[in-house]
Amino acid sequence: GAKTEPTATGLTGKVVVAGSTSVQPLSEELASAFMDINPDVTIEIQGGGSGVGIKAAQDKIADFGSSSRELKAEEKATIANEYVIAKDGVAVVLDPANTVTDLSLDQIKQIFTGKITNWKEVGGADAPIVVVSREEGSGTRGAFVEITKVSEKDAAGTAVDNTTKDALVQPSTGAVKTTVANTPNTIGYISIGALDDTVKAIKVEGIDATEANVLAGDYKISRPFLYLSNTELTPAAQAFLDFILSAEGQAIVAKDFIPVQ
Amino acid sequence: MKAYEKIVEKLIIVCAIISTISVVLITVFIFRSGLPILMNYGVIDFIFGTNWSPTNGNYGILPLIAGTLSVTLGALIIGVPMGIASAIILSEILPGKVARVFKSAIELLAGIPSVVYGFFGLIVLVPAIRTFILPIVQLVVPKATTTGFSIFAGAIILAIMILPTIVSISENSIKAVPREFREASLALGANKMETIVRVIIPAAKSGIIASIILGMGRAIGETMAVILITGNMPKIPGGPLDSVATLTGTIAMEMGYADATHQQALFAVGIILFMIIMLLNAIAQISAHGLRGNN
Amino acid sequence: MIKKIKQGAFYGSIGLLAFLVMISLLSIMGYILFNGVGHINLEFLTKEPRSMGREGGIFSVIIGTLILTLFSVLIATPIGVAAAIFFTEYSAGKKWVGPIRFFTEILAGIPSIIFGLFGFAFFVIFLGLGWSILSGGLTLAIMILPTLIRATEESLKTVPMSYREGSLSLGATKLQTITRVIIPSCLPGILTGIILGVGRAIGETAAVMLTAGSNLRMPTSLLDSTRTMSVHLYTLASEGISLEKTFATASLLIIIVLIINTAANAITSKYIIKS
Amino acid sequence: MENASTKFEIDKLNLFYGSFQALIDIDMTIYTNKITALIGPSGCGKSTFIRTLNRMNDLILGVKTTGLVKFDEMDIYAVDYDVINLRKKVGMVFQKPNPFPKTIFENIVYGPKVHGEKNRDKLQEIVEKTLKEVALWEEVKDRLHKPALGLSGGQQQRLCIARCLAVEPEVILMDEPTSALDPVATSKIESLLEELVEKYTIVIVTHNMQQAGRVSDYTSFFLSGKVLETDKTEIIFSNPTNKKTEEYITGRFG
Amino acid sequence: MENASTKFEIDKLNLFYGSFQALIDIDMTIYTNKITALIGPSGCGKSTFIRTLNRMNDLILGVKTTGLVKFDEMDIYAVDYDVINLRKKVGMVFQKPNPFPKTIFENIVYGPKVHGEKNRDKLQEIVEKTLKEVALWEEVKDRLHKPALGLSGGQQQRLCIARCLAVEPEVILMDEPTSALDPVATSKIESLLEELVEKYTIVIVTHNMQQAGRVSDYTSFFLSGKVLETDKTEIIFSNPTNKKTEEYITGRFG
Ligand SMILES: Nc1ncnc2c1ncn2[C@@H]1O[C@H](COP(=O)(O)OP(=O)(O)OP(=O)(O)O)[C@@H](O)[C@H]1O
Ligand SMILES: Nc1ncnc2c1ncn2[C@@H]1O[C@H](COP(=O)(O)OP(=O)(O)OP(=O)(O)O)[C@@H](O)[C@H]1O
Ligand SMILES: [Mg+2]
Ligand SMILES: [Mg+2]
Repeated sequence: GAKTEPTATGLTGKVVVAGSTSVQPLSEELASAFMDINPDVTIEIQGGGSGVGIKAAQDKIADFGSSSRELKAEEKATIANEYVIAKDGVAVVLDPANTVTDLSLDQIKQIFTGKITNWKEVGGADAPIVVVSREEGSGTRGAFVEITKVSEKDAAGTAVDNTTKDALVQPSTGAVKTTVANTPNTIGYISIGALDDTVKAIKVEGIDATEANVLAGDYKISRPFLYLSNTELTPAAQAFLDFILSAEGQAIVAKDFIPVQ
Repeated sequence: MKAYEKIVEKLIIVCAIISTISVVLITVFIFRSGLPILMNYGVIDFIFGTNWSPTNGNYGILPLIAGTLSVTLGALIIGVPMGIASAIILSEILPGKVARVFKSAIELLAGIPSVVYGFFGLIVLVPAIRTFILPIVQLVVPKATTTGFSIFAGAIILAIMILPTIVSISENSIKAVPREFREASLALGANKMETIVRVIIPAAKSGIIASIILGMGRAIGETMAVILITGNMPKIPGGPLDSVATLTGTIAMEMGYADATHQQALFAVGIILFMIIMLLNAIAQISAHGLRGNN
Repeated sequence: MIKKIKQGAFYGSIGLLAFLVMISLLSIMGYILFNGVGHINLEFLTKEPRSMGREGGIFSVIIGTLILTLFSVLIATPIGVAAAIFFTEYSAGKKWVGPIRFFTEILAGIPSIIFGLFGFAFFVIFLGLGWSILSGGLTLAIMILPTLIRATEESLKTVPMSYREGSLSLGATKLQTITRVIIPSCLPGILTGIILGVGRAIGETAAVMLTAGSNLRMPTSLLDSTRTMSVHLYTLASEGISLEKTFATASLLIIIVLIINTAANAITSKYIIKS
Repeated sequence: MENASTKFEIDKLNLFYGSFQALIDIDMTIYTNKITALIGPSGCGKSTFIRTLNRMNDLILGVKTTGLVKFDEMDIYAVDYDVINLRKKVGMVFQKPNPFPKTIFENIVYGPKVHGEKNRDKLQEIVEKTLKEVALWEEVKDRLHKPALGLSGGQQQRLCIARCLAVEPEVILMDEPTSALDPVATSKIESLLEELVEKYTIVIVTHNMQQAGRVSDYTSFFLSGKVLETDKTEIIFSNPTNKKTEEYITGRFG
Repeated sequence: MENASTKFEIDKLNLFYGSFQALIDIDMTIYTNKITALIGPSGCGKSTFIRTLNRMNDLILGVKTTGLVKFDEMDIYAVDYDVINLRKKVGMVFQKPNPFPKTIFENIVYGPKVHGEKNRDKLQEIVEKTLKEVALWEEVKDRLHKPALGLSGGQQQRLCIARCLAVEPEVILMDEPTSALDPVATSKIESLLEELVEKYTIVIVTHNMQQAGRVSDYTSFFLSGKVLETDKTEIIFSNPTNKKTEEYITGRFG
């Protein structure tokens, strides 16, 4: 434990982390473990969304802004430092009654772009498919549509998200999970960390959606959790970042998400 | 004494100015943040465009406008009669003690966070629409389908959410109608119903209308509950069982992750929302004045 | 005869509508309390959250909620009531009051996230107050102002002219008339505004998260960030952390609102002489 | 007294506002097509009594009534008694003028409309007729569609009388109907009473002894919640049985 | 007329409710320590006029006043005139009784409290004294802390008079103060007026010619917004200049 962190003791100060609500629970766990070792450091975790995280980093009102989506090119230009602290696998989920157990990336693409609209076309019962997606801008959606090619570059080279207009849209992991769990014939996608038996996670290209498979690179759909900073890190902030990236920090990450080292 | 009064009166003015300034500040804030994209993208394209997909650079909000109007209208159709009926029952019919309990219970609804309404709608109401309402509708329109995520679901939940506003404010103004008016009406042989409908409600009209306008504001502005149950499908709806996305829901849902241009677009949605509420208020005021002529 | 039928239909329909209100009320309350009350225990009330709120209690969150709500209502009530008084008593009939009232009403329909973003840009960043009870409270205060102003204005309007005349003719100043005759006779309306305002403030998530933040620890000053119960249960529910704790938090919130409302009603009815 | 038929028969009527007894063991008969005047010092219960005759006191919380009030032989406090019909037949003009916050026109047609009259011409006719009866027509004929609350005190009161007449009741209860009126209007109302009494039964509360003496057929003297004496007006004014009555009446002036 | 000093001097006063002119070119003098009665038919502008004397019409939207009203030599419509002080010195009793929705006690001490009186014993004393003056003490002494709105109409009016007296004004404006009162109470109020006039200046609107004749020193006759005649009361009643005045007064009864 604490011995791997020689610089931490005697540290004081306050570190503010603000932004993505998806990263927030993880940050909170990391912070409380860190504060157990460094009782004189206060770490404040704020939500608000990735947009707020990016803005907080840009305007230097937080030590770290957090984001659960990749930065756009123009955003990258305004942020000095970007740290990937964890990865989050994205599982494709169906309502538990569905008999389908495996889909290829292409089938998923056809479903989410509205080309396939009935479960019987992919080996299930004869029932219309109800697509559940996340809101525009969501990191989970960003990662999902990119890897499944639901989003493709057009002739001009800009990515176009072709998610069907007939998709139900839910604004959070919890909402997608509850929707899929309670609505027959649905398909959606949520963070692997949030999986439980109310929904059924399927294999993609024959690979189970597990943290191990993401880590091994076999399961493809994942997104990064980012810490962003535009300032010279304070000693306390630096120590917190070091702690997160240390073996001990990554062990905490591994409880629900995918470590980066 | 005099000096003290002057100071307090100045303070009152200061308070009025503060509230006016906050109103102005927010208005300016919304317009400053949203106007640039509205101008660049074109007001007409923005308002009448039917494709909302900001990540692809399409900012047509007609479907969102349709969604907001249909859900709000639905909420008012359901909520206003319920609210006014409750206000009447509370102030004119139920005995004092029972009325107080009923009223406190309704006021309690105001303090429940909207996420809770949202999850209630998501887990109870949406499946109920799918399993109970849909079969009934199918008796008439056999081809009807719905996932339950619908205008109807949104309208019901919003109707419940605006009840406290409508009930409490209406009830206060009904109660404030002087007893002389009731007596005069009853003494002419009018029954209680006629007295309520022809004398009390018209006399309390200003308060009732204010309550409806505030309730409408709440319905339009409500987000967390709506985004969980209307399906957020930016398509122009064909019926009350279709999914819709609303202006406010879209703002709330997408703002958290939005990048700079997307955020601007969401503020532009805010501007349009501003206009729509202005329009609806004007309609409400005008219809109220129209009524006055007839009474 | 026709009258009897009409009247029957009238009472029948308003009765039915009110019954529907009861049903909705009971089903929502019942749903939340049924799922939540069982999980409220001493630990939940007195311990700090652990493991993202999946375990432990919500003590700091309860305190944060109370402080933030109290703060915002304490700011908004005097301003709102004073503004309403100004609009109805001091500038009745003035042309420019109309537009202000109009804008105020529009603000009632602006989604709270916009208030949140405004508060974030203005209080948190521009004024440098950071994520704090101060930023959050001020933002919420602005948000509940419209309701408060309108409810107060409506009840001011119902005060009969003869009360004002009676007071002024005794040589009372306008202010004395307002504080000693008008306000006491429209306390119920003001109270309604406050109760609706408290409800909105206590149930708000988006605006609070952006301005008061969502820090889990116990706040020690107005400049500290805090997490309210609504924000907490939003996080629990939307990140799918713990449904149990979500319901427990929601139930507790209802109980707290009930206590606040009852207390407010009791206090005002003490000050009103019924005729 | 026996030569007139009876409209109201009141027997051992008691009325309490909470624990305060405002009427004590009232016995009284009110005769058809006669004017009965109620006199007595302020606070003695005249308004309270007159309001029991159309059950207007039902509206006040905490009022308890015992005893018998018979209207056309029927006990109006019986459980299944049709109060609406009673009030239609027993009109009332209140002590404080109480026009509705509506136009002058709407105030008068309120009653007829409630009782089913829809014909616009008929309503117009009613308005004109009743306003003339109360001598208000000339003053308001150009502003029939203006708010009634913009009228002067006396005008409001006359409007309220007109509003009552518009329903064509059998009995008219009047609680100091002329106290807000000037002599000219008062004399018009008084002559109106003389006309009305041909068709209607009238009960009038008045502080004006001359008025009671002038217009009424019977007079009741109230004191502290009791009726001390009821008799033909001539008798009450010339030869009262009760000493208190005499004192009150001779304490008069003018 | 010259032997009394002047309290109010009114010169070419005009008053409009919106576009309706309710007062036309009123000239009048009101003398100190005298009772001036205003008479005239309903709707002629008496209430409107009396309300200009303490600027109570300021409260009504759309009222426009022109001309001069001087109180103690000062133009009360001047921009910097202290209206509060005016109203403190010029008390008013309204046509419809308007007690506050407070207790009887609180109604009376309202004025004194507003003007800074805090001493409980003093306030108690004021309540008792003024209630006795208006002959209400006996009726309400056991319920001083009950709501004033539970009083009868006449009781409410006497309470309002007491409330006005409690402020000890210089002038008392009374708009038909006794129309809701019975003869006994009226005669008490009238004797009260006789006492008060030693210290106060009184302006009273009344429909009761006898009352005007009995109590007032001067009488003004209003008709359709104009003052037709003002003079010593004896003269107005015995030998009016204007034919209309004579008609109105002789049209009296009782
Ligand atoms: N607020 C108002 N708006 C418009 N007109 C008004 C208003 N108040 C009074 N009037 C009109 O002004 C005229 C004078 O009214 P005022 O109340 O002064 O009469 P008055 O002499 O006191 O009558 P009364 O003896 O019936 O009380 C009347 O025609 C009345 O209708
Ligand atoms: N709502 C009420 N609650 C309690 N007491 C009341 C109520 N109304 C009237 N009283 C009391 O009952 C008594 C009789 O009142 P009522 O109004 O019948 O008198 P009145 O004879 O009409 O007097 P006035 O001539 O002054 O109108 C009075 O003592 C009065 O204070
Ligand atoms: Mg009475
Ligand atoms: Mg008058």
